[in-house]
Amino acid sequence: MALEKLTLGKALTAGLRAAMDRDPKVVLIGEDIGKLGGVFRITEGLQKDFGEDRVIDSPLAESGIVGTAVGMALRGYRPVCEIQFDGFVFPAFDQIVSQVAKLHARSAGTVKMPMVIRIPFGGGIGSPEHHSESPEAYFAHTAGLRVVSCSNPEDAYWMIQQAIECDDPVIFCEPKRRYHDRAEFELGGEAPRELFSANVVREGEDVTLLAYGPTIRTCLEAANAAAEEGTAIEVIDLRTLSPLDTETILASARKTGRVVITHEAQSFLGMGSEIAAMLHEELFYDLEAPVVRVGGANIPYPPSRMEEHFLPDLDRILDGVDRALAY
Amino acid sequence: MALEKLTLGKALTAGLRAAMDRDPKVVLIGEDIGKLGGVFRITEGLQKDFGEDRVIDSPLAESGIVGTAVGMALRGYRPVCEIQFDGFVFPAFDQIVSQVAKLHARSAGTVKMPMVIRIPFGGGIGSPEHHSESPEAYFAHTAGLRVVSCSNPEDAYWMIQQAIECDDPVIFCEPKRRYHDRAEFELGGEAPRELFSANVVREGEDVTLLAYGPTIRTCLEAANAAAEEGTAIEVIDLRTLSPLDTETILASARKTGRVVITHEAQSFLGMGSEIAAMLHEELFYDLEAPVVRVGGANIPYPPSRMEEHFLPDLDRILDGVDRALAY
Amino acid sequence: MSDTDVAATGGIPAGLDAARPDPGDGGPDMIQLLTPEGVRIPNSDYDRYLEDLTPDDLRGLYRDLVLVRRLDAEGWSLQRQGELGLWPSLLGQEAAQVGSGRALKPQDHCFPTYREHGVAWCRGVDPLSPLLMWRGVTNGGWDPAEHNFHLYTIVIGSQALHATGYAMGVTKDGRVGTGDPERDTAVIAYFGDGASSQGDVNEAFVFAASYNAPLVFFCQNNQWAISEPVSRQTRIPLYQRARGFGFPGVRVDGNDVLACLALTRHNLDEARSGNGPLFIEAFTYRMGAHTTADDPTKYRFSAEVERWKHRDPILRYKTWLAREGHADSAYFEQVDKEADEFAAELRQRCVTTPDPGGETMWEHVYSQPHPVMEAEKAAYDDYIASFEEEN
Amino acid sequence: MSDTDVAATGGIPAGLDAARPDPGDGGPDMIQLLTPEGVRIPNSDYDRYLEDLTPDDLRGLYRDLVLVRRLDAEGWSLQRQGELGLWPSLLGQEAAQVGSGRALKPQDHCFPTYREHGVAWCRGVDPLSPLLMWRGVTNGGWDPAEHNFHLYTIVIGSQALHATGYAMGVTKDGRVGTGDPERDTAVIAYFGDGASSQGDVNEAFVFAASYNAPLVFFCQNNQWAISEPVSRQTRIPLYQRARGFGFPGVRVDGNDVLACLALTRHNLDEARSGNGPLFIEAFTYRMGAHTTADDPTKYRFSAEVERWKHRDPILRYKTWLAREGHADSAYFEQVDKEADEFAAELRQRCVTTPDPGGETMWEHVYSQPHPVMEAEKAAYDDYIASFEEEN
Ligand SMILES: Cc1ncc(C[n+]2csc(CCOP(=O)(O)OP(=O)(O)O)c2C)c(N)n1
Ligand SMILES: Cc1ncc(C[n+]2csc(CCOP(=O)(O)OP(=O)(O)O)c2C)c(N)n1
Ligand SMILES: [Mg+2]
Ligand SMILES: [Mg+2]
Repeated sequence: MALEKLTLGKALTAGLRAAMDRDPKVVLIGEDIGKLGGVFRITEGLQKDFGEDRVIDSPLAESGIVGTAVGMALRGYRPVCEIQFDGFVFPAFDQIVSQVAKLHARSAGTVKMPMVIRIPFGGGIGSPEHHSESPEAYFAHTAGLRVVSCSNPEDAYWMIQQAIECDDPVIFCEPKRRYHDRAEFELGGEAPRELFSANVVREGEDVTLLAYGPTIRTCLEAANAAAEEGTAIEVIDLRTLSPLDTETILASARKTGRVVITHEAQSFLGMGSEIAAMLHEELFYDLEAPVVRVGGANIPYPPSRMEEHFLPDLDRILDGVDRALAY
Repeated sequence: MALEKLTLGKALTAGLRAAMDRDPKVVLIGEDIGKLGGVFRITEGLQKDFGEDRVIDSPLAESGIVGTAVGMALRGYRPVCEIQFDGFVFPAFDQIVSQVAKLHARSAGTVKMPMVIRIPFGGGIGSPEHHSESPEAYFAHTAGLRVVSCSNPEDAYWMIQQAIECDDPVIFCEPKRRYHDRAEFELGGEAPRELFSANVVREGEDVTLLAYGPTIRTCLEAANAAAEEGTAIEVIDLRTLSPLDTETILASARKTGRVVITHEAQSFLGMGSEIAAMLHEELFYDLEAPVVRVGGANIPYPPSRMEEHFLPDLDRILDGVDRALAY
Repeated sequence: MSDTDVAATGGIPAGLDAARPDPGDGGPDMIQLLTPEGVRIPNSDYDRYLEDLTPDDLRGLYRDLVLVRRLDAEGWSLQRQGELGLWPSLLGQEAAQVGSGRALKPQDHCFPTYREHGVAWCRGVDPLSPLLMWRGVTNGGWDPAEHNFHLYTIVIGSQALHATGYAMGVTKDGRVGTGDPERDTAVIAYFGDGASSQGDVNEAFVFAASYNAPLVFFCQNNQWAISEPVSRQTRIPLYQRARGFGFPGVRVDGNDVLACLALTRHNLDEARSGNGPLFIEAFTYRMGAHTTADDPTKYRFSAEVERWKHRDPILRYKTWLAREGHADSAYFEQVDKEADEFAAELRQRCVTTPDPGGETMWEHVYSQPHPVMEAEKAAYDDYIASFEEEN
Repeated sequence: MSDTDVAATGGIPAGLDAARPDPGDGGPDMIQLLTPEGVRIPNSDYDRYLEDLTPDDLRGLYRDLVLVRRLDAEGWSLQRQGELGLWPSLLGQEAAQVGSGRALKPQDHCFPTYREHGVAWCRGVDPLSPLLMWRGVTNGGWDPAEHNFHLYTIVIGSQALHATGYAMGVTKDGRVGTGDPERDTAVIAYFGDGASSQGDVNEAFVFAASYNAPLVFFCQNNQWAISEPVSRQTRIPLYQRARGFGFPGVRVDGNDVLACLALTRHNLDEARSGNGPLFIEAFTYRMGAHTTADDPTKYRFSAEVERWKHRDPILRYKTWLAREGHADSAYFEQVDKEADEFAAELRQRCVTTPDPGGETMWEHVYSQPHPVMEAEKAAYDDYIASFEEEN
């Protein structure tokens, strides 16, 4: 077992490679994932090593990608679909919500859908329209799907393998603006934790800060900044959005009594709504302050020269923390 | 102005007819809406009277319906799309979230999207899969759209006209199992209320019961039943899901201190989550009990012989009321 | 058919003032081996696909047609009696379904729409299964792997992509073009004329062509998509759609069981050999309403239906069988009797199937544990228990 | 092109071990009026669409080609200097865009992809507009009605349906087939070879055919969809796709501005007369990377690019103009000078455009009041004000 220093992107590549090495039924399909290695190079080198049969460049049609992946899954394969950018998952939405999510139930359990749909998501990279969206709530609202998001290289490496091993369909949201974040960790061995579990990435007593994917790094920065002012923020990386790891969330909220949740997705009916509603229900007498939601603005993702105003940043997260503490 | 007794379905027909009479730019498009009058007969007689140019039978393709409607809107028309059943809106999802919702913003306000997408939604009519779904939360989460739902014939008659008059795109959710509900009201004259406003349909002091569309009738039945046991339920028909009429909701919640919200959609990230989160935030010290959510089960809509267990019914709503009162 | 023709054939319902498009007789391109009058037309290209059929086989096809029609009638009347929620009838499409269904080898895989009760029958699927689905007991619920017959798909066109992906998997498995007839595998995707307009179906054409999928697209053009005539979906004969995507398309008389069998066999052979995809348009007619919920008098002429009655798929085959001496009236009577018993038993099994309990709703949503859903299930159980306590 | 040919023409980057499909020379079906060498090929069908062109007009086309190429180069270098977020280059596609763009009448409406800067130019759209979009100042932001040029559409294929619906509206307005050339209106929908695989594009074919929409589908087959060769999207020449939907398709040399102009004029005339829809495949080549974010050395041979250099759209036209005596070197120099000035001014206007303020984010999401959004905007204003208070 080698200690390696990898970017989040390369950790995903390593995870995909490990899964493909282990199980010949794992196949990848998506636009430009072959020679090019995908527009983010996550599949770089994989077609060369595993062949065009297992790393499939698809025609330019997302419903086709997911729909044929359903068929491959029915034939015993474990397809991993790459959606090129978040905003391009919508042509496949019908196949995802009406087929991928429902086939196991429709078949009374005889058909499994071990499929992973990888979606580079979120903004902050100066991209044009449709390249910076956060569609996770659509999927989390859809019964039959599982939705996860990784925030760091080690999780990326493990979670993609665990998602591929899962017999249920997993929407795998990759924080594209963190693809180049680098960290040292061990390749191989045992996964440090279950796929469908949250992770307390920093302990603290004063406020619980919930996030996932791209905003985790910002949250850790916020916790550092707050620590200097004497506030101990507990940062939880949700990792799994459906199912939510309510136990971990509740334990922390019970401890701190104050919760802030942040994500880039529009806040109206975003993940924060569900978590706030759940905490309000479960901890009605225990919360010291209302759950603060720091989300993307409730507008279509703006042109990139405005995105800094749209996205939750260090200041807005700290402002949220202040509001939670002010009660 | 004639006092008429109409079913909800026929009230929609009358509203569509009035809108078409008033504005020659109003066109209808959808599957089987011509000679057949739609599978629910909502457009019955309209093609005969307004011609095939204004009541357009479309090829069998929902993305095509909405996508061409976008083009017609760009040419100055006011298209009203009929989606045959809730579960068939998903092939059009991409056009709705990436085009319909965003064109006004994309064009910096030069392009308007005065489009209505009518969706018969909800279950309880013994239908097969995909014919009983409640997709409203997907749309309410989408910035740029407006989402409304009518619950009675008079509202149906007015709201469809107001939605057509609105310069923004409106997702119009029709409670299909209430199409045959009948009520007396005046055709013509002035709309009794704004489209984007909630309506207190029954006043009460003990608990606020929020709902929309098909569950309103059940809520009124629940309020009757509760009244017999001495509980005064205030029933609010939300009518507009995006934007929410927060003022009306807050005023009632302030008064009663206890809120129950019910809908058929899966509760995880359903409208109830957003409303509970909002109430929790706004009325942290004022609520006597956590907001109770009585939603559809978090599973794909089940086979119809199980749907009674899935759907919020009188008993489950009253159970929710009891839970709110128990605090 | 011009306006005057329509008038001449009579029966224009009130409100039907525009001429409906003429479904026609399929035109000169349509391959027919058996005329509506039961006359066998020799065909040098396709006759060889029927050569191995023994008289037993030929009688078997007849039995299939009759049982399948009876199954369908049973579904219809069960719905009328409130035992099913809905029933999509295959009346008129028996030959297309039996001909294509019987062309399949055991290893071939089928992707049906919601109307392929006849194909399901040929695959050996218990006919109770579709009945229970339309009864609302299940949303399908059979195991597609058991008879290589996928679940019904209701969202129009989705299954065309599933079939394509499945066929791509067959290729990956090395089950194409090996020359071993027991090993080489084809896939068949059913869909309707209306479905041809859906993006998914056309994407399936693109993917299938791009990967040479061992796939036969089998389109039952029954002339109608609920109330919309096929002319709303296409200007040209549907089988010609395939040529825009670079693979062969052919029109076959969908009411001619022999032609359907021969053509499908041929096309499946091609697919198994690696010459896929291919497209078959079975030119047929939906004799009944779209489903039990439909009222076709609103949009189509009874004259059209009358005309198609003369092209009945069973009648012509029966005439031919009898004329050729492959079957006699004793045989036909025996099949009718079998059909009666079959229907009675099916009805009995259907109406005695109990409703599933609410507590089973949560089963099979996920194959691995899901705590949020389990908590909900637990709350439901408590809630139900609270009533029992009350009583 | 076989493996050996590739080797012979050299330049196989490491890792490119499989033969890339040969984009070829367009084949015998391709209509060409001007060879790569600048030789005019008479064409009895299409020459009449060029008859009215004065020498001024002919020089104008050259100027368009040059200015459009310069505009594109400016976009590229602005991106390289960090002034734009991204730039999709039209290099190599100038003739397809200018030829088709100049074929349009003022009343005709255009639906571009994200790469039609050349068509935008022909329509009179301020070239700053696309630059600001790729700069991230807007998501488009121009008024489509002003020049009958719709906003760029990034989601592949969506605009094909918009164009179809718009064209259906034109028909409703009675602007088709009246015979009045100033009144009859056509619509043109641009899309790429990759886009031809999208469901939406194929649904657009279905709808447009079903309603006889006055629409020309203009597909710039530049051989690549990012890293994927057109052979991944289709087995047969793309223009043949149309025949599967029952309308005419034609392949034109997309690097021949005269052919593009003539063919598009003809097809638009047909559309305006009520003979739509129609399909044009402009056979061209993406000379540069897909966008500034792309690295084509990963997936294609430089030999292929070299080969296409000999088919350059500007060079051949310049050669012909000079040979015919329509323009001389003074003219060419003058256009170059104009291009320099044009580019400098454009650059200046681009880099001096300030970033929009965050408070403008909420504008134009809805056209009518939206209280929930307004409350959010108010909270944002307060939040910003709180910083100002702190300072
Ligand atoms: C995506 C979608 N849209 C609409 C429907 C409703 N619907 C059910 S069947 C049908 C017509 C199908 O026509 P066709 O494809 O010709 O098949 P047929 O019913 O004639 O066998 C429609 C519109 C659906 N099931 N799915
Ligand atoms: C629905 C969708 N999927 C993926 C993309 C990402 N993408 C942008 S351009 C492109 C290739 C387009 O190829 P083509 O249609 O040939 O046009 P070209 O870029 O060559 O002009 C892709 C895959 C997108 N914009 N939209
Ligand atoms: Mg049909
Ligand atoms: Mg291209």
